[in-house]
Amino acid sequence: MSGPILQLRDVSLSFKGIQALNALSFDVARGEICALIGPNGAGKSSLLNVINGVYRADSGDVIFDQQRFVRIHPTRAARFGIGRTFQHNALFKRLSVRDNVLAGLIRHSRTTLLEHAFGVGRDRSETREFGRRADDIIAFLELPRHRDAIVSTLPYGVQKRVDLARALVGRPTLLLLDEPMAGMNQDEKREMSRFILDANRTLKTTIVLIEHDIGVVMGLSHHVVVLDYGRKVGDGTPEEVRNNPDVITAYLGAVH
Amino acid sequence: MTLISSAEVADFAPARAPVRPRSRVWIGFAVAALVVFVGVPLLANDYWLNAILVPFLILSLAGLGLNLLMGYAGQASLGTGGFMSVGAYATYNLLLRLPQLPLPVSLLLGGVIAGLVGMAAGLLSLRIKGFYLVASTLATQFFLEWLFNQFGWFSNYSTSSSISAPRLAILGHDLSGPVGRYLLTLSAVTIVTAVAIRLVHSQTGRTWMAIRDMDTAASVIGIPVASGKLKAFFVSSLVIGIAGALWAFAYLGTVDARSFNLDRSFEVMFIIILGGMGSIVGNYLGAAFMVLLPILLDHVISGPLGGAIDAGQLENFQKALFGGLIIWFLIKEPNGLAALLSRCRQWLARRTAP
Amino acid sequence: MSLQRTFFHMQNLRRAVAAATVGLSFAASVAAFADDAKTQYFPLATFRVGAYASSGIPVWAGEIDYFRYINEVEGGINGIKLVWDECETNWEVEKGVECYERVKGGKNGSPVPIFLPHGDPISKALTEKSVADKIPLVTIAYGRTEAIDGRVFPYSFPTVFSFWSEASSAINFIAAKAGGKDKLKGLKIATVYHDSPYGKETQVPLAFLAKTYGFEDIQIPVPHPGNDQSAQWAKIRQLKPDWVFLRGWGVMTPVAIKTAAKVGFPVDHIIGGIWSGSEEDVRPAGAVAKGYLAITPFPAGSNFEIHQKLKKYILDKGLSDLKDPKSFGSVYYNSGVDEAIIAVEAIRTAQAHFGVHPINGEEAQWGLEHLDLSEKRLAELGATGLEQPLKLSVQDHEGGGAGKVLQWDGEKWNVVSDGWVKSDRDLLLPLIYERAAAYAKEKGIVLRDATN
Amino acid sequence: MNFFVETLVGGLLAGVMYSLVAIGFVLVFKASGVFNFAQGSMVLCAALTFVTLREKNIDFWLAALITLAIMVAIAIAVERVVLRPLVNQPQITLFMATLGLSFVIEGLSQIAMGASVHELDLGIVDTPIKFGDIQVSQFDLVAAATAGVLVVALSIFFSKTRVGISLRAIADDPQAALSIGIRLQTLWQIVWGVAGFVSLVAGLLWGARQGVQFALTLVVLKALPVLIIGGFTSITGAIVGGLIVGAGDSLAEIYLGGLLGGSVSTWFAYALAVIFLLIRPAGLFGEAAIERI
Repeated sequence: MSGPILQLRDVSLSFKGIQALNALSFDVARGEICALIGPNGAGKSSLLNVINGVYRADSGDVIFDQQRFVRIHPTRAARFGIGRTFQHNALFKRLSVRDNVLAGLIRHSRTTLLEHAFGVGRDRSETREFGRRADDIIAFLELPRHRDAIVSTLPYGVQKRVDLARALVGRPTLLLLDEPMAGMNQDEKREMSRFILDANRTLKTTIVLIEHDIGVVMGLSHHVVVLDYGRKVGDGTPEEVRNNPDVITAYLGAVH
Repeated sequence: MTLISSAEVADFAPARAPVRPRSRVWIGFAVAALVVFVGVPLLANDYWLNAILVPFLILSLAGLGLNLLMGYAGQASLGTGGFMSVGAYATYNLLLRLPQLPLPVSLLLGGVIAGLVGMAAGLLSLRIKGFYLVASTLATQFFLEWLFNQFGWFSNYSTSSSISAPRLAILGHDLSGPVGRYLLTLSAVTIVTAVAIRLVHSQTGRTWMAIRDMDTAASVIGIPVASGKLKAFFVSSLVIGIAGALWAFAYLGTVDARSFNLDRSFEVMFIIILGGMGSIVGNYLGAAFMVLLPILLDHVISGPLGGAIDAGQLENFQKALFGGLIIWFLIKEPNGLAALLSRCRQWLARRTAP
Repeated sequence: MSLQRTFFHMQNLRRAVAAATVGLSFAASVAAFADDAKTQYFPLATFRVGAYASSGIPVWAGEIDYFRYINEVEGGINGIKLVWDECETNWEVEKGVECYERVKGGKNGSPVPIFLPHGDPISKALTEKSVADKIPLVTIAYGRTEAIDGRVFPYSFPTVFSFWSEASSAINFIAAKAGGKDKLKGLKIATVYHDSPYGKETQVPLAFLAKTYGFEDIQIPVPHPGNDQSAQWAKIRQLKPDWVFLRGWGVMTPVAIKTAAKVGFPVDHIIGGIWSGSEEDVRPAGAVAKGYLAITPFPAGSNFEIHQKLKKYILDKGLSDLKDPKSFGSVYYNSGVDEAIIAVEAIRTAQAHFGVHPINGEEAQWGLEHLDLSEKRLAELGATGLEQPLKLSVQDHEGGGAGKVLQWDGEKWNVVSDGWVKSDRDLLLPLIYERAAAYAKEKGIVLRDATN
Repeated sequence: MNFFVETLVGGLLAGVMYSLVAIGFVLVFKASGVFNFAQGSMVLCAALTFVTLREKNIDFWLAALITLAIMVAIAIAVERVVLRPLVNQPQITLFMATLGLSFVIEGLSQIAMGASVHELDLGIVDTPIKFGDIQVSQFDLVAAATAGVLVVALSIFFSKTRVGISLRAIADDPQAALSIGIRLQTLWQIVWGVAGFVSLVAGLLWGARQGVQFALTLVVLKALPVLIIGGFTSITGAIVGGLIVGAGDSLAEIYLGGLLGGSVSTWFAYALAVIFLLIRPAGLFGEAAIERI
């Protein structure tokens, strides 16, 4: 079916009087890569947190896949198929790469405690199935040589990729990436962009991402939304946005 | 700085070791099984069976139980003694009131009851975290201690409100002798350990470790944190409950609630911290340490210079020394004896490597 | 990897096995000189550390001093010298059991005649093991009361003064004060007890006696350890009992005495139980303890004949185990002497029957069940007034069942009852046998016949 | 009614005794984020030292001074040997360390001074005073007064002195404290020293109440719920918590104990604490901790 996968209608959010999001509205079309840009404190991360239920919007609607919800628990959002990576990476640092990826599948698990304890029933088949899916993603993101490494021992760039793998393995319909390339050098960024594009093309995942590097954003995304102090100042294709005077003053003007 | 995040507890968990060729493991497994199930009963005398091996095994089991909760799921608890007492009293009443049930079933059911109580106590963990959770488990500890001391029904109205084991027997085989009680304990420990190992490498175990390492992220990627915590409390208390029943019937023979007081909770916590959090073998190392050290000190010190020093001083000295050792371990080997052991193995491997 | 770990734990157990074998060979080497043993081994379970150490320390002193006296002056029991070593229990069940297991095998070929658990919970935990190992547990003034019935509890000896007798004697003392048992009618007697199996042990007999004599039986529990009792004594102030029977343990007693003074309850109407009746219990309470009463089978005092001997041959020769000489003749010290006397006499009795050699548990049990400490014998021992006449049998593992009431004058204890206050054993024994029978039924124990 | 009031007052005053112990915890926790289980042993150690000195006929104040010196020495040693190597370790580790520490202190102080019970007479007569027909214990009043003085003194110490200010600072930011110019180690030593002083006061009052003996260490267990209710970081909280626990215990023992068969006070305080936790996870006066995603 068609139609936007995600619609925001006049979403507002405030912390202790500070307006983080101000009557924000835009759509995310199915299958596109949508980039949220804007200076620090523009409310980008808050927006992601509203979309997957970490925060509750003060007012406005979030309509995901035709269903409207006011407050949803993050776990349920994940069940609905909203995947998420984190700005400050939030991997399970004592676990191996593979275990981290497998953790991304737990929400699909249909087995019970007893089956796990005694390795009976669907446990074995599920373990095999999950293992396969995990290994596929690991291969897809070119992580096999790190497969059994403890994530806390891996370089930052790789950890970011593991974070992406953990989010992708559950095959989310909508994937939220919070600064997937923060703190990366150009090569790493190029690599990461490639993975994001592949994920979007081959896995048909709709992606909403936050990124500061305009170059990367313009090259990567079909659709750009520009935020400033919780307001939307631009919304359109990269070209449109690039030529939007408000955006230029609000954002591109202030070069980081 | 007012909370330990579960992640902090996780800092104990040692990295996992690489896999070994199966065949060798199986041989070692078989040999070990032969030794402990046949060799030990033939060789060891009553003292070793009753006073060292049985308590060692049971404490390892209790350690395992707490380790599942604290080392894997990152939920620290001081309710261990209480849950042990639930297991003991529940099993006692099952043996007493449903004599037709075979012993293993009563043991398991006793454990399950302890598990449910543990789960109820675990409800607090859904709102309270870290050190405050530790404190709140003390409430459970003291309440249970009081409960069993207070209400005669639990101890079948015995004068001393202490419970003593009915005859231990499986399929008519009497197990009340030292060897019998050793084998009963050993079998229970072996089975539970095997299941526990399966569990920590299953989805459940992964859920627990995810909660331990970063519970907020866990919930965002769709891991059921609340149910995960409750399951951890259930399984942990189940294991601890079985340990409690064994402590009462296979080890002491008679207990009242005070055998499961706060000191017991501390003892078990020492075991897993010395042994190594988030490690299965650590529980055995820790328990061995806890059981053997005092006896060792006793023999060593009282042996050569027993006459020289006054006995009271000796005991106080032991106490101080033990405290010192605990501090030393926390400073020098926070990942516990398990980490120490694996480091030794690596060192040996390096030495033996061509 | 799971197998990996299993493998480790097996290795680890294998290590334990190795250790076990070592221990075994050690035990074997010990068992070597079984025959030519000329000494009587007598293990002592002690608690010199932990919350109760202060009450324990004088007890071992009393025991050890008497043992040394037997060895030094009398050259042992008919020439068989006593050897003992200590095992620390911290008054904890687990450690107690560990000690028992460690020593029960005997030493250098000498068997264990008697084990003194020194701890109510420990004695209960050992009840069944002791039967299996045929080692008598002598628990003087503590332990399971039903064990008086030796037909059901062949190896448990709650000798001299059980908790039931303690309660009954206390009541009888009150009766004497009131001027006759008929005067008990309508009196309010509150029992303030340590809320533990030990503390609850007297609930049944007191309820029974209350019914018999028509006094009001009030039970007030104090949670362990009992370092705050404001609530309990507020309650007492409200109920205004005529007497308070205080069954404390450790710190609970001094706090109780102080709190009583605080709420203005007359301290000379508080009767402490056996374990609330020592110098260590009242001294910390200071001046307010003056006038406090206590019932005990171990009358304090250092003027008994045996104390003269102990002083002459042990203390003055610097052989005493006592660190603080002012504890000589204290309640706990004398309790140690009492225990030692009974143990030694039981062994002596056994020797008379089985011949002069190191006595084992089975023989000692016979010795205990045929122990007869008559006035005459006590006089010979120099224990007149210190120890009550005692005659044990299969049906009666208690024997005496009387205590003396002491009063604290701020410096020392003085006996205020006239002689030994007897308990109503004839009244209570049927009840005790009933309970013993019930226990036998639950455990499927066949009663021994009483006629051997 | 009188009976109720009397029980209440008695409970409140008993609570103050717990507060005295709790204050020591709060100090240490504020400074080094450690729940110091060894506080009980420090109480025992202080009281034992003091009594032993007194029994050697040393003058009261001199004895107090020497004891204090010893407590400070212990504080410094603890910082050097235990805290410094464990800095930045999880709280639970530090907690375990203090457990070990309590073993060490108990063991050593009993080696040095024996395990027997000592009487401690502070010359405070403990006879009841009547207000109408409500009795109040003089001793408890003195204890309460002492606690009051202590709190005032401490709050002055912490609001006026550099140590105090930096202490308040590190509660939220260790760096800030350092910028004020006191080394964290020094600060810890000072605070543990003060905690030692507090345990001396507590030790004297408790010792006078129940005799100086091992059981003194058990007061820790009652102090914990006091801390949870009051919050680990607030001295006022410690006092209020103590009052709540004391009153709650006594009333529960009388009115609940009747229904449930007594001894409810073994757990009641903790149940109370848990309820408080559920409502206010950081305690009445404690600062809530923020968790970042």
